[in-house]
Amino acid sequence: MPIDPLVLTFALGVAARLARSDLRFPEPVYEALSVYLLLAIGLKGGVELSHQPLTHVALPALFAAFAGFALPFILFPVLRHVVGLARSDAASVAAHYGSVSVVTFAIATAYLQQRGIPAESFMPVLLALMEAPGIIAGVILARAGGTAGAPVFREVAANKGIVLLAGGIVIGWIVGSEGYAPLKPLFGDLFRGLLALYLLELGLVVGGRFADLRRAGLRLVTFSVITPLVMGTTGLGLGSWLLGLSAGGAILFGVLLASASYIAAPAAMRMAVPEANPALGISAALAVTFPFNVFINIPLLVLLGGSL
Amino acid sequence: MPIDPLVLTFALGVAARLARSDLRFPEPVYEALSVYLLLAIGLKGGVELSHQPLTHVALPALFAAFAGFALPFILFPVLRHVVGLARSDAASVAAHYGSVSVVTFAIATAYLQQRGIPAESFMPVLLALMEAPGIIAGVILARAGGTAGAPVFREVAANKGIVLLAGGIVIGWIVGSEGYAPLKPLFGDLFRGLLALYLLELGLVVGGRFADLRRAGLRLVTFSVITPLVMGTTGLGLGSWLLGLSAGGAILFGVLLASASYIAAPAAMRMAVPEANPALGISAALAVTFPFNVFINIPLLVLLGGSL
Amino acid sequence: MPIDPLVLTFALGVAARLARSDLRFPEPVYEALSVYLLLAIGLKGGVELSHQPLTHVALPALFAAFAGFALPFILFPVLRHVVGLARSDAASVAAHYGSVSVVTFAIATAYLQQRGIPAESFMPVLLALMEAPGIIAGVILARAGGTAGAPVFREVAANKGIVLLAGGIVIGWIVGSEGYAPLKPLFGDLFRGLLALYLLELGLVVGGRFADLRRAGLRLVTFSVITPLVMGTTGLGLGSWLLGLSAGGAILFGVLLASASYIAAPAAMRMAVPEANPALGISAALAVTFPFNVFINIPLLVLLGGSL
Amino acid sequence: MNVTTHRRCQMTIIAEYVLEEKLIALAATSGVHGYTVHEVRGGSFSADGERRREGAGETDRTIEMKMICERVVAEQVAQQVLDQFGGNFSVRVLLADVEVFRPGKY
Amino acid sequence: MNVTTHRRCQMTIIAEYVLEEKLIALAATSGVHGYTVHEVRGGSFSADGERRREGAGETDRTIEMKMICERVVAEQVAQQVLDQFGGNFSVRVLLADVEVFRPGKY
Amino acid sequence: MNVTTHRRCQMTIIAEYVLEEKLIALAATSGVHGYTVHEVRGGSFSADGERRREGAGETDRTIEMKMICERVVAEQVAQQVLDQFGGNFSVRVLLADVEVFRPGKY
Ligand SMILES: Nc1ncnc2c1ncn2[C@@H]1O[C@H](COP(=O)(O)O)[C@@H](O)[C@H]1O
Ligand SMILES: Nc1ncnc2c1ncn2[C@@H]1O[C@H](COP(=O)(O)O)[C@@H](O)[C@H]1O
Ligand SMILES: Nc1ncnc2c1ncn2[C@@H]1O[C@H](COP(=O)(O)O)[C@@H](O)[C@H]1O
Ligand code: NA
Ligand code: NA
Ligand code: NA
Repeated sequence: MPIDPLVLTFALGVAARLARSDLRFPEPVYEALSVYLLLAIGLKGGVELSHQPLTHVALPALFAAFAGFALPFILFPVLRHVVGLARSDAASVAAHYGSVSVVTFAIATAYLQQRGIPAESFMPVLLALMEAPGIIAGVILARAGGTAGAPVFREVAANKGIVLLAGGIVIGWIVGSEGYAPLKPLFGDLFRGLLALYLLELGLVVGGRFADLRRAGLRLVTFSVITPLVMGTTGLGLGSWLLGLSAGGAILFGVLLASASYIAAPAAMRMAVPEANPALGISAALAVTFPFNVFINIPLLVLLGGSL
Repeated sequence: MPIDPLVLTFALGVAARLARSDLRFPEPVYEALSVYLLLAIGLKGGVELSHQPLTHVALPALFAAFAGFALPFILFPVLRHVVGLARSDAASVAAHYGSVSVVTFAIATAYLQQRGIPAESFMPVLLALMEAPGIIAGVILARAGGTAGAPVFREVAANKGIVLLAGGIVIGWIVGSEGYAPLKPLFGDLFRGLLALYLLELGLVVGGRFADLRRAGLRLVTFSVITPLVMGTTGLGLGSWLLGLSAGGAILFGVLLASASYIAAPAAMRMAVPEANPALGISAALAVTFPFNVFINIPLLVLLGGSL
Repeated sequence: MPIDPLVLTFALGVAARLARSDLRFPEPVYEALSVYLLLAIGLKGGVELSHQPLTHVALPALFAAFAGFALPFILFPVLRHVVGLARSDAASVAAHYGSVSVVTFAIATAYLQQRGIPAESFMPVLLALMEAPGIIAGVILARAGGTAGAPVFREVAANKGIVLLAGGIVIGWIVGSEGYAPLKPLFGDLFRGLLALYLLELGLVVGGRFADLRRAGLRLVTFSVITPLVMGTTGLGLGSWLLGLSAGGAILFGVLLASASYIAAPAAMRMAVPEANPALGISAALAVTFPFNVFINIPLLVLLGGSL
Repeated sequence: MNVTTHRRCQMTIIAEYVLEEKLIALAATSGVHGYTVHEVRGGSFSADGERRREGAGETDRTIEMKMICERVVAEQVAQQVLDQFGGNFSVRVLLADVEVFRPGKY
Repeated sequence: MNVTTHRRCQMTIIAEYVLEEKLIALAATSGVHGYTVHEVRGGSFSADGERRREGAGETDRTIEMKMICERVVAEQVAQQVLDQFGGNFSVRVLLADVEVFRPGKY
Repeated sequence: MNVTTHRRCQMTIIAEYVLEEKLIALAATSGVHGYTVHEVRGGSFSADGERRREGAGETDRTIEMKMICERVVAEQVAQQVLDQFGGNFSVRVLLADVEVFRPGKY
């Protein structure tokens, strides 16, 4: 089984950072790459959606949004009582795991493509629908059902990730394959290469985050490994048996549940739950769960999914 | 008639900004994209020029430069006496409309391509020749024939837009199709996709400019709609009957006359006519005329041009 | 013989700068482009390496590293006694010429490709191996065999250029042609175009450096022309007769010896030999030797190489 | 040459990026007439080690905001900023004397 | 420890980007020996609402320039800057006391 | 309103980018509790012409670093910085008075 170059550029970034290399990737280009990735995923999903009746998506979409919302309520007591975090910290970390990681999804998609495993074309829609609910659940948990405040929900809905993913889906759906054709050289053909560049930079960031892990504590690190493991297989099972997804679709649904947000959730929780320590959620999601998913969990889910 | 994705990414940017999304496009990448677009348009124009005798271009080129120079003299009295601007403000706004918008031209070209309407290959040359004259005319108007000063003209000639467009044309003309081939994957194939990204960002900027319009006043806003309407059809007519251009060429000539500069002109007028209020020209050109051209005027000119 | 567009975009950049144009290329994008170029060269080299036994590379690799290390010891006395520089300045400049310029190598490769002259696929490995030795030799020369200090060597080894080139080679070698395929649209097809953009920016930088040359003095400028001339032909001869390289390989080896580092060496020498004047090395390498190689020396070496 | 300058207070706030809009809103309603911002990176050293804010990634950005105003306004805004945000956010406030030429603007 | 420092004046100019070259030229011919610049964004609030300069687009950029020099030089340059550009451009000038260690350089 | 502020010293270092890590290390071991950095460009004019650092390219970058600390600490760090780097590197050190609100942090 060939090793994916995406995994290797990520590893190169981590290694360069740990070796204290002067390699840096300029922040504005990193930001632009994340805009590109979100839009590209949205566009492609929208184009594929335009080929089929929307009704097919309804059930999985509803369930995905519900699952993202429910997840923090399951994880919160664990974080509170087993990991031993304060209420606000537990709520914040739970929100990170309730939401999703777009880049983890992209890597899993590339992984499936490389192995020729097809998946439902509407999976990016599920991705877009799973960004917000987990974050909103986290806010509710932090406020213990108190005045959650509409502005938070508005802010979450206008967050960059959702705007680009949902905007891309709508545009792709409107213009269809024909309208997408002139955009494909950028948003299609270059996707894997630019994802590799993005992962190089993400590796540099992650390499710099490892030091935070000591402060996070062993229990949180353990949580960050076990959660994706459990949620990945749960998602795989639910995707296959409950939602009737193909093997590829079920694998991707598992990856969505297993992944933790490291862009949208940290930004939203910082404002909505300022009393939470922001380093906990992002370190767990980025320095533990992300590499764990990339190196171990995705291959594992593909293996399990193959026997469905 | 399919909706162009370029129009939709622009609309997405505007919507995101109005919804107060945190979506931002990093300034350095935006700048780099504009360098790319200018160079790409120039190169492509130059390559096409290399296939034909230069004499064909002479008449349209001369006329285009003359039209760009003459336009502010026609618009100035309107801005002064009908819109009611001060002399320097009127001169500055007139310069914006005398000069051209490269991105509007690019969108119109993409629009024609999509509909399979051919145009003269030398149109980018006209574009390059129309950037400066309108600006110079504006400076002359502001100084009322006083000491216009050579440094201003030198600065205008060395402005980024002209350097890149003209430089690209010359390089394309020298290297021809064969030399261009290895550059085509970047400067040709990616053009539409990168233009879409640029328009997303431009939408964000324009969305933030709408607030300025209140200060600009209803009369200037009206001017910014009527001018492109009148100049577009005038250009279409002149292009077709006077210059003998094909339908596509005449449409593009109309678009050039109709478009207003929002990069070169503001920068030049700020230095050359500092007493003018810089917000007027840029708001009119960017927040009114640009979207008007994109959404209404270009489709209209294509419609009219079809009946030529 | 057609003129290469790469040479022309570089010339456009120089011209724009000398004409005091406001054309600027944003620094973060320039940096990102250099990350891209290094990684792309490494990847391609690695993929090609994966097709052949590594033993073929051993001898040229060893010799290249040795040559890079030896070169400063040959140039140092010239710089010290003929050019008349102080010890630390002479050591610093010698290090620049002992190391290599990745972009010069990339231009030469494109030049060969365009003319259909094949070269050994392992040449990027030699490039990667020649970055560091010259710099280390320069440090040793500056300290006159004193306590050279391990930290300097560690820093040089973790320098961005080496991390990306070597990392790219290793990744390319692991994933092979098949794994490289999805990355090729970015790292292969766009290479020439992005190199052209990079050269536009480099031209702007070089244009701004010409003023430094007056301070550098005529002798150093002369050195910066004669050294690449002598080293280029020497490298061509050694590559062909000693290493048994093909004409293309020998030309590239000549280019490697002839080129001077303007990224890795200046950064490393600034820290390792702070008493040296940093403007000397970089001005010589960037404002004289780089354009000399691009415009004159590479065509010359190709001409000579053709008669091998 | 003899120019007249007017004493004002320069308040510098170093804070997390997410506070930018809130700080501007607070200032605008407290009698400050303008602000200037730029992005910075930074760090602080404490007993339990070093903490850095490198600015990579959304949540790790830091801004430095400068407001020129009357001393009494600055003190009031500073107090409010620290009361509202000092507990849960990284935020530092500094005051310094400056002289301006056009006093009506501050 | 006992170090000697020397009093100088730090002039800060917040201005539109397009003025950068002109300000440098003016300073160079007025006895200032150096300058430091960085890009900022900013805004001001007035009776008729808020005005922001976000730095997006060429004409919307703002710079902050710092010059350390003798007080008398600073006052003179400040006056010239405001006379020449204060009318038509967004430009703010601030003075503050600083101490330097190598007085010959300023 | 009556707030209490505490006098501290603001040390500003304008230096070549390559010194950043070394300056941080020096400060961390000398009793400074934090620092803030941003990138700048700049230049200086001298008898033999103008020299600019535009920030294009690795070796041409300049940073401005700010450290708030006790006066005596600042003087000591400033002296060390100039002793260690003043000879071979472009480096400028400035001191100025500032007031802070939470003195325990500096
Ligand atoms: N002593 C100091 N001098 C200058 N800047 C500081 C100092 N301490 C903290 N900072 C800045 O304030 C930010 C927040 O620090 P903290 O509140 O310790 O998280 C840091 O990232 C620095 O940019
Ligand atoms: N009171 C203030 N404090 C700090 N910066 C200011 C202040 N007022 C204006 N500025 C800055 O000066 C720029 C120009 O302001 P204005 O002259 O009002 O257009 C603004 O964009 C801000 O960056
Ligand atoms: N008088 C000055 N005022 C403000 N900044 C200065 C001054 N002189 C030098 N600088 C800054 O210090 C840097 C190094 O100057 P130099 O030590 O002359 O190479 C310059 O690039 C400027 O950013
Ligand atoms: Na999840
Ligand atoms: Na026009
Ligand atoms: Na060399």
